[in-house]
Amino acid sequence: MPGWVTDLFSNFWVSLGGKLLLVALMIPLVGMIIGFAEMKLSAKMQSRVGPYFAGGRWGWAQLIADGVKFFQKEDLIPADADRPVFKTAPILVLVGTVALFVVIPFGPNLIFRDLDVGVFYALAISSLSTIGILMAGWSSANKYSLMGGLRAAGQLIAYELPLVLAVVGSVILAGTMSLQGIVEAQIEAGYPFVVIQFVGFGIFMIAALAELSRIPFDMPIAESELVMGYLTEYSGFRFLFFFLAEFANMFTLSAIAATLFLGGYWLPGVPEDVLEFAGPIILITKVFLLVFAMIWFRWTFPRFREDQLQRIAWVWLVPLALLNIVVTALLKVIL
Amino acid sequence: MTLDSETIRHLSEASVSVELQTEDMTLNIGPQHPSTHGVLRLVARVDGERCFDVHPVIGYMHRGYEKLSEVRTYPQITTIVNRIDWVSGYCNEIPFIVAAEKLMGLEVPERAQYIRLILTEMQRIASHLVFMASYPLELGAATPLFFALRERERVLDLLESVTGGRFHPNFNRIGGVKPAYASGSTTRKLPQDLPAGFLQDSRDAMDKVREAADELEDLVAGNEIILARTKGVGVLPPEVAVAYGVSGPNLRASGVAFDLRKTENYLPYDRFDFDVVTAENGDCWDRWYVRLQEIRESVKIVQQAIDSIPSGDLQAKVPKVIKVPKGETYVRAENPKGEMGYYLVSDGGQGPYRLKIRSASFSNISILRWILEGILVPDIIAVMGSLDFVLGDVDR
Amino acid sequence: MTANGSRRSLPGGGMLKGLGVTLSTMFKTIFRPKKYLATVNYPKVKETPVPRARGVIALDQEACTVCMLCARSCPDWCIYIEGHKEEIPPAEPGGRIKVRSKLDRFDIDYALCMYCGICVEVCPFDALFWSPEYEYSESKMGNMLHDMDRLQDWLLTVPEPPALEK
Amino acid sequence: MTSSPSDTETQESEGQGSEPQETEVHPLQGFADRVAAAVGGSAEIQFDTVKVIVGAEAWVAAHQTARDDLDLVFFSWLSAIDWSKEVAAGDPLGEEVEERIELLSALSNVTDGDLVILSTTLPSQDPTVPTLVEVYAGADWHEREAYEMFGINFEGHPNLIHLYLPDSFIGNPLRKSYPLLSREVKPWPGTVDVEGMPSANGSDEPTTENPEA
Repeated sequence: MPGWVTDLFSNFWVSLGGKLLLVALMIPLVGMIIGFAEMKLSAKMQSRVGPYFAGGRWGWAQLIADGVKFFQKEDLIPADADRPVFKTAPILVLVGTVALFVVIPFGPNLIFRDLDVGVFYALAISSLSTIGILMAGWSSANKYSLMGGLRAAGQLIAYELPLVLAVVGSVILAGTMSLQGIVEAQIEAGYPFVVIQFVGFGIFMIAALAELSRIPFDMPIAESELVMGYLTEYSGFRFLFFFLAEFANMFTLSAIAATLFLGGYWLPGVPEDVLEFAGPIILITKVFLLVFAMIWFRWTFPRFREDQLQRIAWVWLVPLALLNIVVTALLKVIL
Repeated sequence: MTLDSETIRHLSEASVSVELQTEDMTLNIGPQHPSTHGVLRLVARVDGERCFDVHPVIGYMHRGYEKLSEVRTYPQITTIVNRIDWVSGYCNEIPFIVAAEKLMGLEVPERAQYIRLILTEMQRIASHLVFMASYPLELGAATPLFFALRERERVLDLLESVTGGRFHPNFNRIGGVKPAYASGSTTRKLPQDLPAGFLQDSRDAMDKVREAADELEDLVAGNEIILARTKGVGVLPPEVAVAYGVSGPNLRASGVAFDLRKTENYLPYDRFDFDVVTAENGDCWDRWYVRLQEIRESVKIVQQAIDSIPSGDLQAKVPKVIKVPKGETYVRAENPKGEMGYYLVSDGGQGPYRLKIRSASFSNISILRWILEGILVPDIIAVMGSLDFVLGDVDR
Repeated sequence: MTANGSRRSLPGGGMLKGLGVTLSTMFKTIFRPKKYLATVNYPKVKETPVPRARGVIALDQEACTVCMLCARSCPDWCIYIEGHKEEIPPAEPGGRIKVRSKLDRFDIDYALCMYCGICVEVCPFDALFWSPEYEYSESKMGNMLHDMDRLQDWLLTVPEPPALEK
Repeated sequence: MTSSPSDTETQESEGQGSEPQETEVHPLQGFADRVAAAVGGSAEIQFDTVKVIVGAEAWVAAHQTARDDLDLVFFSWLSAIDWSKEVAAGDPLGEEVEERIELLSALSNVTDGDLVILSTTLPSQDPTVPTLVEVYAGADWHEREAYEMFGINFEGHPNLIHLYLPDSFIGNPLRKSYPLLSREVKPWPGTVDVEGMPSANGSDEPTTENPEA
């Protein structure tokens, strides 16, 4: 690294600006890549071709075209909508997603801010988007979005608990809440925590699916019942915020799952110094594996009714997570 | 104010005894809604997710067929009649044509009857495949839609190769079947028959449809989430079904083995062996499963019909301007949606004096008010989807 | 699996089978598209319609004797015909002057037409034919009214009657 | 006209269409007589369709016995025919017929699919008949349709409002006296006439008058 660059970055404000710029660039990029992957993979799963014409041979520019389309769409706000709430709802949802990027360790020292309460911060921030969704549901002055918003509130809060409890297992094993610390604990323990924490990993993935309200936990945006749930009245770039937030959220939650359970930017055989450069690539492949699983689930399963959904959360996931914590704690004490 | 133990106890009891005052919201599952199969409007009184009573409003698609048919000639009616239940276009024409032929005392040649039977069963497969596509979509699974529609393309291509049309074949004439060629001096002498290779293509298509049925069964039938969403939902007891006149797969799913193909003689069904599929408890899952089995039965019928199709000409001797002698008759047939019948009153003119069209979906959804009492909103969509109705059939 | 397919061996069995189906379809479509890909990319790759497909009605003006049968029997009243009578000079001098009716206007309004084929069937002079052509959509509905010459051009696309089953 | 059961009891196959003047007994004759006797009406068989004519006052009772004693539990449909001389749309009747509304209802059993059509005659000025909703729950919508299309008043019907037509619609469309409005707006394209069809092929001359006027 040339000299003037390091002391340029050492100045706090410039590095903050750079990091913000980087995150602001990553969100649309990641959202588009995952969105495009979903379109193409779902098409293949249904023996179709998928987007083909945008951008020449195999339609890579489809999502850029979508983005432009959404931007030039008329930004409609329903007449008797609650205007301020209607306008800030998408921003809140996007902030909930962007804030998650801060704690994800892409490499040994490639992290925006290594908080020592990393995990706690991540889960708290991700529940911010729940408020955004509820605001969207309430403010659209449309019966269907109101029902969608209330369903989202019930679902996201019900699945917040298993999400948090599932994480406690690997926090006990690592002994620290900072994500960087958890990855180092896995490096030094020699195996990714999923080997012991497979129950926690399963619960975390199911709860993550519910947080994203993706099929099979699709009640808030149940296309066949509530037209588009809380998104019914949104159009133009506000819908784009929700659209990107969903895909970016898929990335961040999978990144956190990979960091907590699959050993983040580390692979068992990789030596220390190579991690400096190979780290982000390893993490991104793990994330794409998890994202592929989410896409795969989405195009195979129908959706639960919300009373079944709540029963799964309260009757199955929460007790299972508690049991997992007890067992991990016992193992930690005995070993 | 500090909460002493007295008020706390009172509050806890109060919250138990006080019934939460919520007035219910009238939700318009309106004429324009993703899963009402057309322009049906349900005015539902909903408290939270539970809906108290549902008042279906129909008539948005009423085209007045019965009045139209009083000013049409018989060939013109066969072309508008297949637009009643547009998902199974070909099957709508059969009872009307058989009724007219019965009044005229016409003997339809064997080959024409076999071709009619093959095309009816193919149309039944296509109609059930549309159900196989749209019902899982209502429950949220998008992939079965593409599997079912991909197979339906095969069947529709076969239909188009014979009749020229995919949805509205217009291949039936009074007295037999005939492709739409001009009747001038040269084209009249052209021999008219099935296109070359049709029988072989149908055999291959039927094998592929059978494979697709198994694939759909793997993808949808065993899926625990679908079982959770459909088992025991929207149970229709046989006596209520029969009182409302529900017919077809919905009735057979409630355990009543009543199939018009076995009792009526509008087409030579008695020459083929197929069994009437029934199920026990008449819930959404059984209605789905009865239709899947019926696809397999239809495949069996088509294969038997193809192997034993006689040769011969396609149409009986019919005058150019058709006048049906005076008389009244009611002919009913097993449409993919249920019993479709025509009460034809003719007065010897070029068109009928009165034509009563009994369509299956009209009675099938007259039970909506009874069956949708007090269930959750997502179940309304699941139950309505399982009845498999088409709004053209309801509103005529 | 039981008669109505409820219970499986293990509780998640049904879902795993479903996942298996989607995954295998994905690999089949990616690696053997010719066999499993169901859709084509329309403007570049076009599927040819079957010869008997009823795409558009073609008119042979010479054969038409303006007998108005098609216009009368059309359920949608979407055929508008006008013609006049014309004397044709006899072939050799002194022969009889033949009176023949000529078409002035023969429009089919495809916005109204329901492709039922009654006009083609009822024409006693082989003037109307079906052609499987389907790419004539218009931006304005007014252009759906095809006039005489356009119907004449469709005549070139009318296929030979297909070979028949034995 | 009741087809008198002649003495020769030859059983012919169910499927064979038969004219009423056949000497053999129609296979459905037994069924028709049984229904007529139970319901107290006269049976007639026309082109394989059993029709039992019942008095208007015994309408509900007939359905009650049909459902309970004769196991005709399947309520297929209910509709009406407006027999009248002057006809606003479509070709008029051949010979004289007395002005009346014939109410029809089709019932069948779910075992071997025998179907009977009960029919009764009502005056064409404000026809009224008691409702069948207590006997067959399915009659609810059919009666509403007959009410709005023919103007038949069904006493005791839970909510006798329009089914298909908007509430503000006046008139009963399926009555013969109701004209088809769309026909007045657009002239029939067949009226432009150049020359009569040369009757070369011998089949009757296609009349220049509109077969659908």
